[in-house]
Amino acid sequence: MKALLILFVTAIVVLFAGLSAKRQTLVLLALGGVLIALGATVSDLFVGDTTGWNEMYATMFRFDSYALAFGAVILLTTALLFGLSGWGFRHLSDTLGDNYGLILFSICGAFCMFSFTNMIMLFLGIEILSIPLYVLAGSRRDNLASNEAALKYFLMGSFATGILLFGITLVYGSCGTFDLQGIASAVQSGRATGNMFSIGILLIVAGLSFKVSAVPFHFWAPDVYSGSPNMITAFMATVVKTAGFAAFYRLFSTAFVDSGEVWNVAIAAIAALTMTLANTTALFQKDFKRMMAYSSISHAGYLLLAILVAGQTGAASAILLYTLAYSIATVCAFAVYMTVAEQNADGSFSAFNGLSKKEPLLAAVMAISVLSLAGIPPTVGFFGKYFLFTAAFEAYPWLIVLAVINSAISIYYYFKVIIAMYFTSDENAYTVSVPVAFRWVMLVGILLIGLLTVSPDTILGLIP
Amino acid sequence: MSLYLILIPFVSSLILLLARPAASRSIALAASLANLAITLFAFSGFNGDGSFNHEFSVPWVSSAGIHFRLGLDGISLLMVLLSNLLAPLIILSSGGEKYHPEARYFGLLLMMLGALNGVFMALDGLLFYVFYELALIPIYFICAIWGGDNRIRVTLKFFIYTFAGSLFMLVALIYMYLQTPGTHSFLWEDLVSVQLSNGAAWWVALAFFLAFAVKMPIFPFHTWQPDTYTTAPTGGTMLLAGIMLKMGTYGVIRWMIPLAPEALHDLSPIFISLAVFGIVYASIIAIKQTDLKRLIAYSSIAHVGLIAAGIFAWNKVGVQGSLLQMLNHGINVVGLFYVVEVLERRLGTRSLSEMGGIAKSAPNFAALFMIIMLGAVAVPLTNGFPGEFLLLNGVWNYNPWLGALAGLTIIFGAVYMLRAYGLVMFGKPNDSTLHFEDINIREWVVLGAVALMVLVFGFFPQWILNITDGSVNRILSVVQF
Amino acid sequence: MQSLLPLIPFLPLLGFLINGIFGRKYFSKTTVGLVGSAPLLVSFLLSLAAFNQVATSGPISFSLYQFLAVDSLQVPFGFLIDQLSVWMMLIVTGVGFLIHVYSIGYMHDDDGMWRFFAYLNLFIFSMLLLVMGDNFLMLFFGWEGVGLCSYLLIGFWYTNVEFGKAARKAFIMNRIGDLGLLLGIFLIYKTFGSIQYAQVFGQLGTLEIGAGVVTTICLLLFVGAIGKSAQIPLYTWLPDAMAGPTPVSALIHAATMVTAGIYLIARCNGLYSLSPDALHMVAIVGLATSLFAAFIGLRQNDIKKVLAYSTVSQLGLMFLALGMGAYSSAMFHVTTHAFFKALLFLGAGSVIHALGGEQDIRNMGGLRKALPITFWIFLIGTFAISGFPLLSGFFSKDEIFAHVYDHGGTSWWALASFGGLLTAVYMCRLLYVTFFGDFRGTEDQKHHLHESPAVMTIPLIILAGLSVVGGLLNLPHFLHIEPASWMAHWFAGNGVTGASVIPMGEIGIDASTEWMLMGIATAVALAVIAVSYVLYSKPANLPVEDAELSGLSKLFANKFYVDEIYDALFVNPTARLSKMLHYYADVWGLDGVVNGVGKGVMELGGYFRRLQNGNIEYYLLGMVAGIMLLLLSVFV
Amino acid sequence: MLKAVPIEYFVYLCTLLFVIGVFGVLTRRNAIVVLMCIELMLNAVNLLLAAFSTYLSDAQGQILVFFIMVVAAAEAAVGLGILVMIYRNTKSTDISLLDQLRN
Amino acid sequence: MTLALFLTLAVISVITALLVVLSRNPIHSVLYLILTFFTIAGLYIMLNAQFLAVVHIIVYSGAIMVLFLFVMMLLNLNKDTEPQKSIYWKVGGGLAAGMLLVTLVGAMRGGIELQASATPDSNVGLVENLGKVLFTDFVVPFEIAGILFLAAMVGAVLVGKRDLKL
Repeated sequence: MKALLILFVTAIVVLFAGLSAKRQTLVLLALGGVLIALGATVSDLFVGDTTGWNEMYATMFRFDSYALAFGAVILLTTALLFGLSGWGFRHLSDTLGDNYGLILFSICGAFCMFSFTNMIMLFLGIEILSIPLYVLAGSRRDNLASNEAALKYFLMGSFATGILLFGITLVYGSCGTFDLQGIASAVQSGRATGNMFSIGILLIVAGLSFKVSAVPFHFWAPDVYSGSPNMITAFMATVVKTAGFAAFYRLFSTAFVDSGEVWNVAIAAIAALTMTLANTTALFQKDFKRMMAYSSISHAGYLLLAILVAGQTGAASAILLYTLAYSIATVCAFAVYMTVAEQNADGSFSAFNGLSKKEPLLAAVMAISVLSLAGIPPTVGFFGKYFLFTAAFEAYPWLIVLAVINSAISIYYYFKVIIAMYFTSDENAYTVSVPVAFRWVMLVGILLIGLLTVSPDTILGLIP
Repeated sequence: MSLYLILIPFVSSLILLLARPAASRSIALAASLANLAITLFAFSGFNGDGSFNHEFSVPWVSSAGIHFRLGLDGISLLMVLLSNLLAPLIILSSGGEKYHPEARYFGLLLMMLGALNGVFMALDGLLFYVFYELALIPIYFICAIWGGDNRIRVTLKFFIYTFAGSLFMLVALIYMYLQTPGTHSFLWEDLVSVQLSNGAAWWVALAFFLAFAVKMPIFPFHTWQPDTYTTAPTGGTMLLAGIMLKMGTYGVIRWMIPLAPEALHDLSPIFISLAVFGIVYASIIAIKQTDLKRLIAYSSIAHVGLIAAGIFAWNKVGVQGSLLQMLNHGINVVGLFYVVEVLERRLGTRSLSEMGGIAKSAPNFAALFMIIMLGAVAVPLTNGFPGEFLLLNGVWNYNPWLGALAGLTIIFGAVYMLRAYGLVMFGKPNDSTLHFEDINIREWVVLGAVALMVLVFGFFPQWILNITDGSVNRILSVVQF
Repeated sequence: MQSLLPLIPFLPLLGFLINGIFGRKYFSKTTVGLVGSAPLLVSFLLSLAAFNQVATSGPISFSLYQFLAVDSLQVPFGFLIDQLSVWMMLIVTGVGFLIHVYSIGYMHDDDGMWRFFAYLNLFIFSMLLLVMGDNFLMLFFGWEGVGLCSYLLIGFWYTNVEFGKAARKAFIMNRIGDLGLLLGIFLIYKTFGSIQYAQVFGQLGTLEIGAGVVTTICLLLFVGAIGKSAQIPLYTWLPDAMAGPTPVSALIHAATMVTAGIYLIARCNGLYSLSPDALHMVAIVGLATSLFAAFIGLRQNDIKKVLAYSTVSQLGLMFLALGMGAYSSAMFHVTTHAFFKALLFLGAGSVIHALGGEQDIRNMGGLRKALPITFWIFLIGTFAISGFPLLSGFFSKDEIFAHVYDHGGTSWWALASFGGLLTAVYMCRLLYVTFFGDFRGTEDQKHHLHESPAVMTIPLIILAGLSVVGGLLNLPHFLHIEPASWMAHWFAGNGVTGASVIPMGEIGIDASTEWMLMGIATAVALAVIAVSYVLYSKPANLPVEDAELSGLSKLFANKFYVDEIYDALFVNPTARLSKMLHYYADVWGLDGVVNGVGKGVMELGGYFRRLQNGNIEYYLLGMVAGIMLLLLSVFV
Repeated sequence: MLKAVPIEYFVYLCTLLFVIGVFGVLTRRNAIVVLMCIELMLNAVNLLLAAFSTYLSDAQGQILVFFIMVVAAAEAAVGLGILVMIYRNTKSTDISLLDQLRN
Repeated sequence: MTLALFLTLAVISVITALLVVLSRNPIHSVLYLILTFFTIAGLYIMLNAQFLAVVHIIVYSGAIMVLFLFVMMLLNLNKDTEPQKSIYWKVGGGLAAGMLLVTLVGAMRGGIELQASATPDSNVGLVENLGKVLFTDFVVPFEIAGILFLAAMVGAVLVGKRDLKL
């Protein structure tokens, strides 16, 4: 709650400062705001919230440890991204403040998404998250790809919102309330059993699947990811995905936890389809960013496994660890990608050729990130996968086997970049210079990956 | 103590990779020798009754029952001895211009060493898995950076194939873990004590088998191996064949059979048959190979097939034989691949048709190669023999026909090894081999050390068998089927 | 005393190490020779001492350390010196020493002399392990060790590719036999729970074993013997093994190694006696080999090849004896054969030495004058093997024929005797063609003809003496000259199990029949010697060119085409199989499947990829379709 | 009045309107019209919410209708902004032409 | 009577909605859509949600649709020449939508059970009631909606700005 306020205030401040202040100031302002919010979140998480606001607004949202933990994850991710933004946003001049402001607004939406206790808040959260993103995707106004990304994202996003709302409505009609507990008790008391209720849930599944880019509602992702500015893509791939899953899980572990027979098959099918389609399609990509888009889709497939066993012990922690690991690795990978691709005006894998000789540390960061994304031990990405698989194993062993096969397939495309960096001789005549801020972000990122590897317990223990 | 065996390589690996010092080989050598010293020191006060010595255990993910637990029983000690005995040799024998930048190479090598030691000492299922995969990364890099033709395609196939295999092991491990009572645990003892239904045990055993069969490799999962061994730089090949494939055989002894003994009664005939068929199959293929490295690669499939067959026979003779042979095969194969390296460095080719008559110009080389070759052919009083004897005896005890079929290895082994030796060493020298330079000091040290071990372990196999005796007794008594 | 006994095998090993490590760089040829030969002399003397001790106080057994101990499989690195092994030790070290000395002269011009002596010493070590071991594994050590040395020595002149192939052939054919032996050992372990002689043979009387098991064990061991002792079907390596230096042929391929098979069966006589079927098999193989090789020997023109086939034939004869249960007779023939065959080979070596490497007898002739000592020696050897009365071969062969007559009947005896007759024929042919008539070599060779130096001739003379008097070791009873059947009695002494090492063989025929048999043999031998003198000392009857041969002669000269048949049946198909398995099964088949899985996944991705065609209308349609599919799950 | 019109009628009507919206989204190429069809879908939802709200005698549903209107307005503003931006670059609002981003 | 009224409104709304989709000229679509909105407002009134009806008219017909019209005029889209999809697409889209309808309706048939409250209150849709609920229970979303608006505003401005350095 505090973090939400801090973020909002920061957003306003940055917006106004954007009219006159220097680039440096803006970066520091935004980063500072995020860090303060992060501090507040972490202190709430460990020390506990003494304001009593939580109880006051408990019917709408509650910042329990689940919400705070996810809040910390996205704030951390955002902080890392803001660390990159000084260089990443170097093309922006007059709209810099607006960009920061929109990102911060978007995070406000994300906060609603994993703290809601009422579906209205969920809906609003999603919209607050999405609407700035539609704009941000198109924030390179002179770039046709960026424009196209914005329109595609917007149209499909609005369409998905319609679907989601229809679902919410039908659920409301069945249960007579938007309150998650109310829905849950309606399910328990057997009041909400009709087909209308089922259809409502399934439509909500469809709507949320769009947000987390699960097949077959994923079509926007590759195009939007590759068309958007790199910073925004990184933001979408990390924060948006995390928020989407946090909301997905929160909804299904509280409201619909007892109507599993309605949505289990559907989500299992979506998960299976998502993993398989994303991983196989990614094999063909030549462009790193597009590959990351498919990778992000495939991760959605794995994460859906935890939704399947929503409410079970460990499932929430598994999502938390997974999204954290995924986010950090993705940010690091994007950091490297941006330095290489933007200085080279080439986003394909061949841009990385011979990077290990030019910038061994940069290559190492990319390698570790990619290994973590691929879930190869002992990187934290492995633990993410491990806890997901373990959580879902007893209920869905065959799905786990499929996931495992898909993990093996994913090696092929993840390693393309490693192959380019390490094993392909260098034919590019360009030189890569790494901005200082990037070095720090990568250092923090890699350290975090290392720390999490040593002690995943600290994360797992956040959600009791 | 067991922790140091992992820490020293990892820390020195990090130093090498990050600081990239010039004297990388010396640092790597020092680290590996320190490890060897610790290994030997671990023998003192070693309790050979099969219990775990020098245990180190801290909770890793306590909420999920995952421990960082290391320990050494006889079997582990032997494997650790193997890896730390071979590591200095491999470090001595590789490096140089072909491995530029050296610091990276040795850094990766040490990382691999640490991971291997971890694999052999881990007493927690997940820890084992983590080390098992961790070992794959440095070797992949080694092979793909410094490898030969087609290295990218071949090594990627190798990586994905083995990784895919071991993922099934992960699934099996998770399944076992979920069967442990109470708050689940990955500790070896807890996993072993789980009673599985027959059907479940089948799946678990098959999943493990897939992982280990690909790793070793056993027919018909071996097709990555000849290409990879051939393509990899010799240092990498030594690591792969000398130590890494033992991860598979070790895994079968330590994990697969103890965890799913219920299924082994039904499945071991299949596994043994595959292994034995693989022996004959690979041996026959090896006969007509023209690339020396590929020839040795196929011979390695045959040898490891015999080791696997001995394990699956699951009697004391077979298991002891397999353990003995793991060590000795490691020694031999490192020697053989080093011979290839020496040849390739001087002649620029591995093709047998372009060699011949080298014994004339390089008698020392010829003599040492001869000794190592005899070890590989399992001539008595070389190290290859006692293991092969016990293994064949073990398989024979399991089923005489299979034993006889497996025994063909001693014939075919002689056929292809002698052919190779003859084509390299005998005959008239050609233009390039006429002035073949005899081995230099460093090559002397490596080949001499290998040859010495070939003879010492050939005369005194019981030294090795004593290490593992108690542990094999224990593991056999724990698991009966 | 006992503490010195381990030196018997290990002194030659020491010689091997010293010569092997220092010989090339630091030793003169003389030093090499001394270092190589001296250990043999010491070993021989120690063996004599051991002989004495066995004679006085029975078998000696001792163990150096535990070699293997897994479960009940307890294998000490242990030695057993009993009547049988000490006898073999004497042959090995004694004849071995003489051949070493001979080699000092023979190999003096060869650069690889250090290597040669090192290998020879290693061979002696292995051979001693073979005969001295107190368990089957030790025997196997020696068994393979001698095979290895044989390989090394056949391929001694390694720059010659053909020699290398011959060496490989020898080793591989031996290995085929070794596999049989190994499996036999496994079965012994499984049956008796031990592989130590004392325990295995000690249980023979008490343990109930099925006849099938015993027969299987015996046949498996016999497979080993077939390989090592060059019997049908694994004999073809021995003639090829003549590629090695001649002393090697004398030592390894005539006197010692090839008799290891005889030793093995003699050692296991207790087992074989329990299995008449196995004995029958041994006899059949022995007789067949004996005749088969003799036929081939008739038409060989390489001096060493003739001797090689003769060896195969004689070994067959020994197996025939074993098959008849006449174990000590076989050992007797082993002994005399060691004398005269070593003598013949060394004599042939002397000839070759004199002719500068010439081995084809068609290019010899009349050497009697130029090489008088060699001639006389060769004559003694030939007469001994042909069964000339009172020479060693006469007695040993006669004893075997007597046993064959007794146990096998007349037809067996007739066939065996026919083999003996053939032996006399081709040996006399060899002798006469080589030493009589006129010299047929080049002028250059004629110019250089010289008798061998003393270091070579003295061992020859000693061996010649032994070949003459060797028969005294085991004189037949009916001659009533003491000590009659000394050797049989010696072997019948109590071994480590308390029973006889080799029980006395009984000959159930009366003295008159024996006299008659001996008479026939004598007459045949003398007739052959005389007739063939007439035949072969004439220039007109010289061996003709191979191309002019026809019919049976051609068949014999081409060794019944057995090598060609083996090539067609085994060698070439294996090579073809190797290539086919590699290309079709491995690369195309199995690897193809693996790659196919990868391709399949890629293909799947190819289909999915087309979904992402960039057109938002398709995307929206896809989403609607997805929603419908989701909703369908309500109906399920 | 509540008795006269069964709730089912409202549900079917709204579903029909919703599907017509979907139909429009699928078949029109002009982005603005597509956006209008989406508004139609949202309105169908709104009507259904209001109906449920009344039939359940629960005000929450109508509250959501407000928020949906808010969101619709915001989306319209942003969406039209994006459209104008694209029009400036391509001189078209035809969504079929936008297929530069693809595999 | 009410049923007849309902049905009339419903039929009109469906027809106009279809016309929105089917008319070629975008301007016509807008106008038809406004008509649809009016019928929906009528239904709101029938549902005793007068406040909603008013707001609906103001927001949709008054604000949103005007915005649409404005943009269309701005971009000169008031023509019949709008590119049309091929007939296949139309049939395909129709089929898809039809199947969706069938699925939805088919699934819901007989499954619609409302948990009517024990004390029916026909005044829920009145402004005082709604206002009370909105500013007590739903004050948080109300505030949060402010963020949404702010974000949308900033976004629209950002998109609308011309880049200075093109």
